[in-house]
Amino acid sequence: MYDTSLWLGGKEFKSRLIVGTGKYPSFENMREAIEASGAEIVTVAVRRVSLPGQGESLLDFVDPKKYTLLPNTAGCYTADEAVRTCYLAREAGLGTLVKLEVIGDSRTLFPDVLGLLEATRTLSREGFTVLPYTNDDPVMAKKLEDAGAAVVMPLGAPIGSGLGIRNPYNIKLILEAVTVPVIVDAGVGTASDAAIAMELGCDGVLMNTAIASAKDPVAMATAMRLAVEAGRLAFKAGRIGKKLYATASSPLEGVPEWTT
Amino acid sequence: MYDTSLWLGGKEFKSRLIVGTGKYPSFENMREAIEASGAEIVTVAVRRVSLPGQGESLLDFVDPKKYTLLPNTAGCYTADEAVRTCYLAREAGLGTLVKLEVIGDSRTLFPDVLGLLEATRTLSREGFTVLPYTNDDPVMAKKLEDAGAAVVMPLGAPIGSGLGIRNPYNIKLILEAVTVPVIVDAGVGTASDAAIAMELGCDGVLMNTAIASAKDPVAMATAMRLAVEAGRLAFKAGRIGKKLYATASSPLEGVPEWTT
Amino acid sequence: MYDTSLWLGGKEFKSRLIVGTGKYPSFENMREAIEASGAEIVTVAVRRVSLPGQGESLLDFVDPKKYTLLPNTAGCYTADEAVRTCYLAREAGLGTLVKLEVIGDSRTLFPDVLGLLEATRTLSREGFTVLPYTNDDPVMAKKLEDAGAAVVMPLGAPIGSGLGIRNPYNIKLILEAVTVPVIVDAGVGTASDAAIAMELGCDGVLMNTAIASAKDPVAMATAMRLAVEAGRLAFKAGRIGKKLYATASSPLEGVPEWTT
Amino acid sequence: MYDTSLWLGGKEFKSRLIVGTGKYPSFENMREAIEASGAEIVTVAVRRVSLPGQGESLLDFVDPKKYTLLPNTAGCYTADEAVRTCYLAREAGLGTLVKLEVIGDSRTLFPDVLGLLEATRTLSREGFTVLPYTNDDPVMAKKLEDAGAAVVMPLGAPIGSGLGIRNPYNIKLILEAVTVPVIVDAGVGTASDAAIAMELGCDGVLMNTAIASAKDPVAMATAMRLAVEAGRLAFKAGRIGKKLYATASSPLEGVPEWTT
Amino acid sequence: MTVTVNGKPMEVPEGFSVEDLLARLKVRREFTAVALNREVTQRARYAETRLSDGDRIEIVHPMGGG
Amino acid sequence: MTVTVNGKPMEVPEGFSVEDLLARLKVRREFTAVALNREVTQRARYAETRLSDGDRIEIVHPMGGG
Amino acid sequence: MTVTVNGKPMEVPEGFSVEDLLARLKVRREFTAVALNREVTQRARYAETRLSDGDRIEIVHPMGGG
Amino acid sequence: MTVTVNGKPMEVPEGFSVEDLLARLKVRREFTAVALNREVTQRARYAETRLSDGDRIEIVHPMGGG
Repeated sequence: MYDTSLWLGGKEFKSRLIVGTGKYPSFENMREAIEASGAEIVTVAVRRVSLPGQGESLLDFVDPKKYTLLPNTAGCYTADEAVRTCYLAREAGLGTLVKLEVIGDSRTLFPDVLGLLEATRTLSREGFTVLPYTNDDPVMAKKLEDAGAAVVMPLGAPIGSGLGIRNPYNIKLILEAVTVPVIVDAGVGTASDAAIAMELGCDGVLMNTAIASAKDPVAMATAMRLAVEAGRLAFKAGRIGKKLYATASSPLEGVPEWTT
Repeated sequence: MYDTSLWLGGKEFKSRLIVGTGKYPSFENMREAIEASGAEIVTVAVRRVSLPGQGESLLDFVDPKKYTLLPNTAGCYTADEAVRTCYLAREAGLGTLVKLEVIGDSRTLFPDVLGLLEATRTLSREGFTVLPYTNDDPVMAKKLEDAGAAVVMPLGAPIGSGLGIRNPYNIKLILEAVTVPVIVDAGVGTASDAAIAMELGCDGVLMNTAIASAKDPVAMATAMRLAVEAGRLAFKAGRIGKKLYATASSPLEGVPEWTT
Repeated sequence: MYDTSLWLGGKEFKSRLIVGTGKYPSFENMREAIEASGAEIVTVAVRRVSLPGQGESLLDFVDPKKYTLLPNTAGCYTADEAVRTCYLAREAGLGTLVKLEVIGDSRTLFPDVLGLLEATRTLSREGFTVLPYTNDDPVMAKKLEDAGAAVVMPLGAPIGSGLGIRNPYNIKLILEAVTVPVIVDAGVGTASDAAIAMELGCDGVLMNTAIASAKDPVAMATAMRLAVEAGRLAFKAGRIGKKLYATASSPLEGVPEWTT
Repeated sequence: MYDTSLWLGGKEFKSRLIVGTGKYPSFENMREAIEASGAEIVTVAVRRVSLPGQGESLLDFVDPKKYTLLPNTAGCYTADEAVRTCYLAREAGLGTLVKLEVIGDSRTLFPDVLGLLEATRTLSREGFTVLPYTNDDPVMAKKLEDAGAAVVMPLGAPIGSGLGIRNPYNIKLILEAVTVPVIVDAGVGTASDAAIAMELGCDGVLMNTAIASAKDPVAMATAMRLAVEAGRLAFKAGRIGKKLYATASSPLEGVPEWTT
Repeated sequence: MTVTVNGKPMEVPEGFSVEDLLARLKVRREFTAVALNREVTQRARYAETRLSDGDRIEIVHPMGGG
Repeated sequence: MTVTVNGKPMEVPEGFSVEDLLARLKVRREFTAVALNREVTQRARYAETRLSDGDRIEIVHPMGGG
Repeated sequence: MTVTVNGKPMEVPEGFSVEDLLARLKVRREFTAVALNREVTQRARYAETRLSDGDRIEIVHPMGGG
Repeated sequence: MTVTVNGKPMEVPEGFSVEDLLARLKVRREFTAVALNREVTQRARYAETRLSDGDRIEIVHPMGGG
């Protein structure tokens, strides 16, 4: 009905929902949930292998031929750590599309935008397609675009908080401030939150906890797939305005009269 | 994945979205939008035929064999008018499933709950399956159930206002107050509003203006279908709680160290 | 600066804050809090004396010469009970200004608007000045005015819930629907809630739990007095409009230039 | 009742409201409004004198002996401009207490936090008491404190927008992240907005447009004074919790029985 | 004699029936209903129901509404 | 004979009046009202109002409430 | 020679000082500050600070702002 | 000699290579990367890259994260 493709790093994606791989009750449940979400891009963390090696691996359940992997730099508190983590990810064969996180504080997990900006500059110079997780400040979003970010990913609310989009006004201002796609990352709690993000005009939504920690991750993943499509379509369809007063939906004319 | 059927008047409906037939740019556009919405129940007004007769009729575009018609009593300001309108609808072959409106004020189109209660009592005694459009007062909802209403349909916001669900708290209280299904009627403006209604635990959503007056009614109808399914699934799936602070979605353990 | 008097039953009141007398840690604390609130009207319940009699009485702490008493009909579930309770209050010398409650449900303490309407009619015919506690339905508010209510008192949220004004839109519609004063009764949780009620254009606010159950009732009573005045003045002063974008408050002209 | 003093640059201020001097209908009206606001600190811009000189000056209406002046750096888009503007202000005899603005974008007037951080470091090293106007990012707030800011001043919403505090959650996180006072700067539209800022636990509120552009600036200034006090007291008084259900404020015992 | 049909006066001959009226007005019968002086007229009775002077007739059908 | 006062049964002699009742129960008169079998009793009538077996009396006064 | 004062070009004689400039322009001294080519000029130095051709002078004072 | 692998000390013989290390630890090669003293080691260089006493080796792979 409408083009709903998202272009990232020269690749086309039919789905505008990006999902994570953390915190699921089981790998099997994760596999089903990701399937149900319709996501084509899947975030992964880069962590030390447990030694001695062998044992189940995440990628036995997320087929890299089927999904585009999006390694993140979660847990990095400096630009240097984040950049080196991306180098590792590339060498590990996870590609050059990276979700860049430079965390500023362990309590809120808000980004350290200074380190983020620096790492974005370095990595995009190095040929990475950088998706930085940032705050909802439109000026910072523009700086990230100027530093080479392929996308800006403002938080809707703190990671894992489920508070939804706390400040839609700022998301709107970001959408007007940058030309690259805007993906809301973090904060989504339920389906309507994802729909709202898309209705604002965002290009996509990234989430992990909302699905993985729901009572039924597979059902929630389906809900999120539907909600992102619904929100996108509603945005394209052009919603009605808001009015304080009512307007009848049935004709005022032609009402039968029952004179007594 | 979950039973998503809605039972009304002993009939099963797979869709939980009920749509109106008013205010569309054209009958053809209406037909397509209703199709896209996936709705099985369609509201119609009962009005004087234009004389001399003939000419296009609504039902040339809404096949009564395919859709369950839900005649409304829009425009009625007394129980008597509403009851007689239902009698006319039944005689016209529109069935006995009725959307009961007794309007109290033309500015807000809020119901006159006294007349509504009286008409509900009369009509259910007469064998109608009554779906009353009411305010969001849980005590009134219970009275309507006691008076024989098959469903209660609290408004989310004034008819056609597009303000969404102004007071989710009251909708929750209504859901706890009655045992019959609860359908949010009026107020929905965009897809996320419909999702929110379902996430609250409502059994369905009824809307007209949000679809018919959108820039692209067919696209919005599709969005609403998806949003209602998304909201229902999210409700069933059990959303995560809301927290002020963040919780990491990637493991805190195993982060590589880059000692300098 | 502006007339801030409230007229009830032909009497002028400088304060627009009405407070209750229930749930205070002590009579002494209550006395101080009421003093601090600046309220001139004070609600009281009508209850059985404990037998044998004597012992401290509420009115040893609330001087009826200083305060206008407003007996309520809390706990009444029918118009008959409420009406008889008002007769008792009048005979007890508590006057004919009454806060009329006809409760519909013990869980939500929402009014039974049918009983409320009947009792309002009866009592106003009997010469009482009736202040009915009602829901936030503008049509019902108008019916109460027509039935002789001297004021309408919509709830902001359930009694004692502290949720604030859940649906400011409905309060606005009520303000447009009736000509009698509108006093928000129930739901206020903190000072800003009271300010918001007044900014909407309400004529007053009635509260009990927000003050009596605060950690420091006397301080909260003071806060409420200030908040009601602030909200009233802000309403009269004419607030600025809301804009998505910024407007500088400092001149754009005359900024020194630091050419390098 | 409670200590309500604010300490800035080793000076004690009884008022927690800081007001601007821009956009008033007249100097005379400004003088009255500032008087009514009870503010002790007043922001001023630093601009080119109109030549040839003479003519009315702002400070003929704001007595520097009575008010503490707070020169701002509005209109500065780089740290360098902002720093030099503060030097000029100091040399002009306006003191060393400065409201530091480094603007990042003329549409939103959001800060450029990188320049802001740099200027904060420079100016505090130079002995200025720096009050930086920043976004509502808790990580950035902490960086500003570490850079020597005497206070952090997050925006509630864009300057002059009147949208109130768009994201109270972030303000809470900032209050937990820093030890210096937190003053909400920008975004306040009406009295309740100011009360909400104080109820969150902020140490003060700074505003200009909300007062100067109100229909009646003097009345609004009074409202703001009351609202800031109300909000501060309510914060100290300890508000009641929020509940979905009702709790009666009148005793459930002792209701007379009217057996028929 | 004169009757009022959907609010408009109309001249009809003595003994004119509801059936005659619908025919003359070319009203589609499907999903249409008739009320005569506040009471619904059953379809089966259209032919035998004769109109009298001053009668008020309402002829309705479904229209777009919500 | 037995009357019910504020929900509790009480033995009172024949011809006992509302006045006698209030006196025995040491009820403060100020801001107090009495209902006898659903009807309010005027203060002026306390003395002349005699109780009968089975009467239900409510004695009320203001208490803290909101 | 030509200097720029608050963005506008102005002819001044050789050896003209900041003090001379302020005097000629009748600038109120109170709460006023001067910058010469990006550097703030101390009040004490107004008299001894001579202008040169092409100098840029900023003369500022407080104005209404927030 | 002693090297640190993923934060834990480990004894390895002189001339031990990254390749030898991965082999001994039975590390799955697929989607795995190695950093030696802060620098990423290319897969192609595992065999020729010899470890020295005190070296810090990080061996990483993808894990569940968001």
